[in-house]
Amino acid sequence: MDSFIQQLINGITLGGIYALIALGYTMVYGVIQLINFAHGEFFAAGGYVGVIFLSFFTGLGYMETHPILCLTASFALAMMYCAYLAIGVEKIAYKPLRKEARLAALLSALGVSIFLSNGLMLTQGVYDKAYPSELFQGGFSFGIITIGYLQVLIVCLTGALLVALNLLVFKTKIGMAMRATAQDKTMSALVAIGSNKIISLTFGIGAGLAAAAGIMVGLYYGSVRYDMGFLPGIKAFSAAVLGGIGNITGAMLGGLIIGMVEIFGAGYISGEYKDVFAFIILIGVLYFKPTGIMGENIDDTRV
Amino acid sequence: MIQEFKKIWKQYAITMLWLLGLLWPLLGIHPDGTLSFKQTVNVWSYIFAGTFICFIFYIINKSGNFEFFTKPVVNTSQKLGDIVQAMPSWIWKSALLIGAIIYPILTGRYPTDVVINVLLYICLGLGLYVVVGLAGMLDLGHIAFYGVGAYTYAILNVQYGIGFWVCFPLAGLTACIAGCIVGYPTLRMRGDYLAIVTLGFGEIVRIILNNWMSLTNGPNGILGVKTIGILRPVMENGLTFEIFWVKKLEYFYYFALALAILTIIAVTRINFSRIGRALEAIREDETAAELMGVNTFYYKLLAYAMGAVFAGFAGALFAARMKFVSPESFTFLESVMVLSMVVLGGMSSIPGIILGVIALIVLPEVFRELESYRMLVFGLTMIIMMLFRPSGLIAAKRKKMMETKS
Amino acid sequence: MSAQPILELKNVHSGYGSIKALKDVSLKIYPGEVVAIIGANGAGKSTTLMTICGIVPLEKGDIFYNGASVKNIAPEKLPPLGLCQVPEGRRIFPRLTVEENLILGAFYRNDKPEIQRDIEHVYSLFPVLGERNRQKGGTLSGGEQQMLAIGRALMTKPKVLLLDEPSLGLAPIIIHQIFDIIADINRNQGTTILLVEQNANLALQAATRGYVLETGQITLEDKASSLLHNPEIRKAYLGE
Amino acid sequence: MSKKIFSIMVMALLTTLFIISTASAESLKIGSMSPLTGPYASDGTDIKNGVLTAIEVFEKQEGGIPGYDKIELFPQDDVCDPRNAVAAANKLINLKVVGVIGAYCSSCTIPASETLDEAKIVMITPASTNEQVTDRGLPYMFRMCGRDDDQAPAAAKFMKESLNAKTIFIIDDKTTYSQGLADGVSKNCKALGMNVVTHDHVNQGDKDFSAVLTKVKGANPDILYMSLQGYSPAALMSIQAKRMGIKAQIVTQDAVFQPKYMEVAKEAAEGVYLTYGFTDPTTPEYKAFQQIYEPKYGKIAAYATYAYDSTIALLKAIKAAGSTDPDKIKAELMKLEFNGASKHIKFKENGDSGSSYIAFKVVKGEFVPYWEPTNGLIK
Repeated sequence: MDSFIQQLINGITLGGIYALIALGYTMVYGVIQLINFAHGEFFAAGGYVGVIFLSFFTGLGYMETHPILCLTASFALAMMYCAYLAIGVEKIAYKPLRKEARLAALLSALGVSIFLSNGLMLTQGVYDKAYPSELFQGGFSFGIITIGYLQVLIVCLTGALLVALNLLVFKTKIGMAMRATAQDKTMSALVAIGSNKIISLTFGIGAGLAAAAGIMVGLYYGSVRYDMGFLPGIKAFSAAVLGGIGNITGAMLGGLIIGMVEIFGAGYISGEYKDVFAFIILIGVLYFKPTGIMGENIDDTRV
Repeated sequence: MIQEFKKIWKQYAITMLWLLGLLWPLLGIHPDGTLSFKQTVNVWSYIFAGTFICFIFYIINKSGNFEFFTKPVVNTSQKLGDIVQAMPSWIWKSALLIGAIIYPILTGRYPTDVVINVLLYICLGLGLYVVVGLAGMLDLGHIAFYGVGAYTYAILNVQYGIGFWVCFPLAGLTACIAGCIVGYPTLRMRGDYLAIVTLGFGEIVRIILNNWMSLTNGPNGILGVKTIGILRPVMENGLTFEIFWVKKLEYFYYFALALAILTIIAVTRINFSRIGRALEAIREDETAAELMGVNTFYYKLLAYAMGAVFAGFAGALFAARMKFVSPESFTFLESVMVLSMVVLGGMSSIPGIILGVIALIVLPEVFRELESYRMLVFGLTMIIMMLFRPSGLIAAKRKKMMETKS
Repeated sequence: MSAQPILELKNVHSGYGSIKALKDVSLKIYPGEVVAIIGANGAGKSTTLMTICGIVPLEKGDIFYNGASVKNIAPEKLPPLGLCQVPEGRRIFPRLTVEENLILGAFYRNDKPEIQRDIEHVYSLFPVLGERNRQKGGTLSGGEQQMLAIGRALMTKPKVLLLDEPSLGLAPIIIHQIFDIIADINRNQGTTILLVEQNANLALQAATRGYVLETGQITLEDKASSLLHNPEIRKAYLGE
Repeated sequence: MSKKIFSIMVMALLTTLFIISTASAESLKIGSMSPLTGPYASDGTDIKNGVLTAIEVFEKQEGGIPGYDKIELFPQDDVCDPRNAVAAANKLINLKVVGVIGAYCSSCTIPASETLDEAKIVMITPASTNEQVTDRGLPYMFRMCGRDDDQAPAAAKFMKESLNAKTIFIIDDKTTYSQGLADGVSKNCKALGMNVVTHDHVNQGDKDFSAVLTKVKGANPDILYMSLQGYSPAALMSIQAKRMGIKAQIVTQDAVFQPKYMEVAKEAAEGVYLTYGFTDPTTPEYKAFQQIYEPKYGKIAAYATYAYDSTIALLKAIKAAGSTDPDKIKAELMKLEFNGASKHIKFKENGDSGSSYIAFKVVKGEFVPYWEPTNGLIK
């Protein structure tokens, strides 16, 4: 029983991480229907910039005096950096292809992904980078169950971002404009919505979320690596689709389900087949509900 | 010249500044709490110099200042092209064929090896073309069928000692069955939902290959796969046959070439057949196709099965050639690469896809000299190719498919 | 009629890549008018409107709005200037509610109380929208969608309203209702209206002036009433 | 139109391929194969750096090879993918290299060596520990590192004798290397009477090991044997194990012998044991290596040393043979006996060079020799 609860906690944490990445993924998808292969790389870049700033602050000695401030600043700077990166990437590699076949942008996104991960490798070295911070390393202990502060933080952050994003998308004018751009770009222009700005904004927010996820992962696992974006990218994509791609709450749900299935699959059935279980659940769900758990049944605008 | 291209210059300048801003945090902020600019500026100036030269050439070319050079080239190629166009297509085709046949004789081992890869990937790419290009179903797990074909031959050969020519159709068959298994549950899905499910299937196949120790020997792979054996008539003491193992790369090349040509012919036939038209109808509008009496279920399944068969054949040949199979050859990235070949080629013309395959197999080889920068440049090339030829290297005549509805 | 046209097309050429949809089209629309463009399928009517709004790129010629060229202005900058289009097929945002659709019409505006007042105004024009304000746009009927599209365009406070086929696919009774409202908008708010219609009879009855567009060229321009009685027009477009 | 573009592009690309495959220079050419991109780029780069250092040291110490101006290295990227490895091998054949150092992944070394064997090119792998690498009996295949079936008994013996372990929990990450080793350890531990509680697997590229570590915690074994390819997953697992409060001693293997492991895992690495071939850092050979390597590429990692020794061995053999004839080089390699940076080198009949696995312990961020099979604890 104890180990079951521990596995449940593990599952929620891993699911939270997937959800965090999937949120950005699904936002970008929701607006321009692009499978952004490079999202995983934004995530990795976020992790790297996070560690760069954290080490920088440590080097300056601020880390001991104002740890929370430094951490917040690193988060903010990394998110800004990734937003900057993503907006530029969108302008260079995706925008000129917006009117072309959808798969053209997909291929370009793949090129960006390869380019960015190798760029990170070349600028940051082929070795893992350790997170300097010992922040939040402790945890609560109940008998043999341990809950790290970081696990709590990951879950809280994911929850908070979910709420914030839902508010942004459903309660603000910008959110409405995002949804409108997603549905009909020409018409959006006819009601004075600059779709380029909205798309840039979406990319910025999506990449910012990815950066936040990157730092969380770096803190939680203790290191970052140039190719860390690839697998979580696929998992986050799966999570986003499972939840109904374009749907923010769905992405969260999808992330949690995939995380849980992986942990329980590894914990109780077999470690090497855990991804198989995740994919079988995915296929099963999509078989009975071809548009994902929360997906709407209007798919005429897709493909 | 500067005035004319003011906009492009401006964009270029902004891009370079953006890049500088991008590089600095990665290179200029140090863990000891110091900031530096030297390294960033160094790296940046290299990039700047490189891109600037390319850019100048691009501008000069665009403004027509290279005409003294390009014009004759274009003219001659135009003339050549006209001659080619004027020739009956059999001449053109046989010229290509002769070129393909003498290629290994003219060149060395390494080009032959790379071209064998190209030929195998042509089979894969054309198989995928049936699924993606014709039927419009986004498939991110195509490499799984390749894997199934390769493992079918490897297992049958190593464990049961069955020869290549028996296993070859069996590899196609198992891949076909795998295709149907994948196809069946996915037929209800469309677009990206389909993509993720095929991705899932591809990964499931890879993970099974990696973990089913008793059958596939897991990550160790299967060693000692025999190459193709053919019966060769021997004239000594009457007419007898002996088995001749195709060990030399040059000989093997011809088998790959034959398979590729067969695939090209088969896919061309499919393309212009009833099946091809039905698949295209499904791609353009599934509902309408169904209303017109196209059995979409059957045809979509058929598309999967056919795509898988070609991949399976290619897989068997791959196993025979490597004499070794391991799950590393069948990763998700390979699937994406095959898809990229199809997309890069223009998605709906067979020569285009062949060109896409050649580009994506040969380019990483060309970039081998760059060592660690190899994949970086490759990624960049992919982006640039897409930006300059967004509808593929050879754009399709009917390019309506898969467009975003505005 | 005042001397200064509010919207003017001068020798406009445009098209989609190699297909030239408009060849040398010139139009003048004066403030307060209702101008109809009639023509057969594929004559370039919708392209004209899309070119005015900058969606279809202009190849040659120029477009003046209020005396200033709008050639190089991005499409999304035009509604704030008072130029708004209700495109063919309504194109409301199907997954947004009726109210959200209306709010988006006022996207560039920041005057909250004013927007609220305008929404109420649209609801008073089209009471059915008020009843369904929480419903998703995609679930409305064709007529309701047309009303919503017009309502949404009104939210941009247009000085010139471009209407593309407002009667398309609607029941006659709804068509009349909608044309009444169009006339009302023109009369009460002084909005200039450029109307594109296949239903020539209807359009010319509502309009003050009319243009006839054939294969991308203006072939005739006259008072609406004269066009209505022009035997050739009657033959070609009114089915006589 | 399309036909024209098509034919021109095809010709252009294929001709380029032909041109790049022919190189010319009056130098002795050797090749290396390792993943320079992709997930194993760090180990692959270590190998390349090791080879480059060896060439530099050899040219300085032995004055190069008579008849050649310089020794030129052609490093090839195999991305740890068999298809790429074979292509790289063929490219090296075309470049007419005399010998090849590589590859890293056993699944690349095996097919690449078959190809190189056809062209009779000597291949020395510094990193592929799978038995099949040399057991296939290829005449030109040599191995500088140890074998899985050498390391596994040493590890089992160490756990039994030095750590007095009774129960052991094995985790591998399903690569040729890690699984082969884990299977060997499992077998040897059983033979020595230890109880292998579970032999569980994770996947390559995983970051989150919490599920399997929860199992470890539940099982509460004496030893957690981590068989992971590379220091990176090992560091992740050590951190997570520590965080979860796992009491078991962690034992791991030579792939983790990379100073970056301690840098990433920090105090979670303290007290971890690992088996690795005995290397005496005080020998002049090691110092010569260190002097050149460390200022350029940073701290020395496991495969860099082996790559260095492989290259030195190859170059010595070529020099002794006085020609580039593969059979002569092979004969010289078999005769060769010298002290390398990593160990005393003498190739056996099957191409293996033997190994001297000992146990190291991480103490204050350093790998400290801890135990050796014959004499027990090292003082």
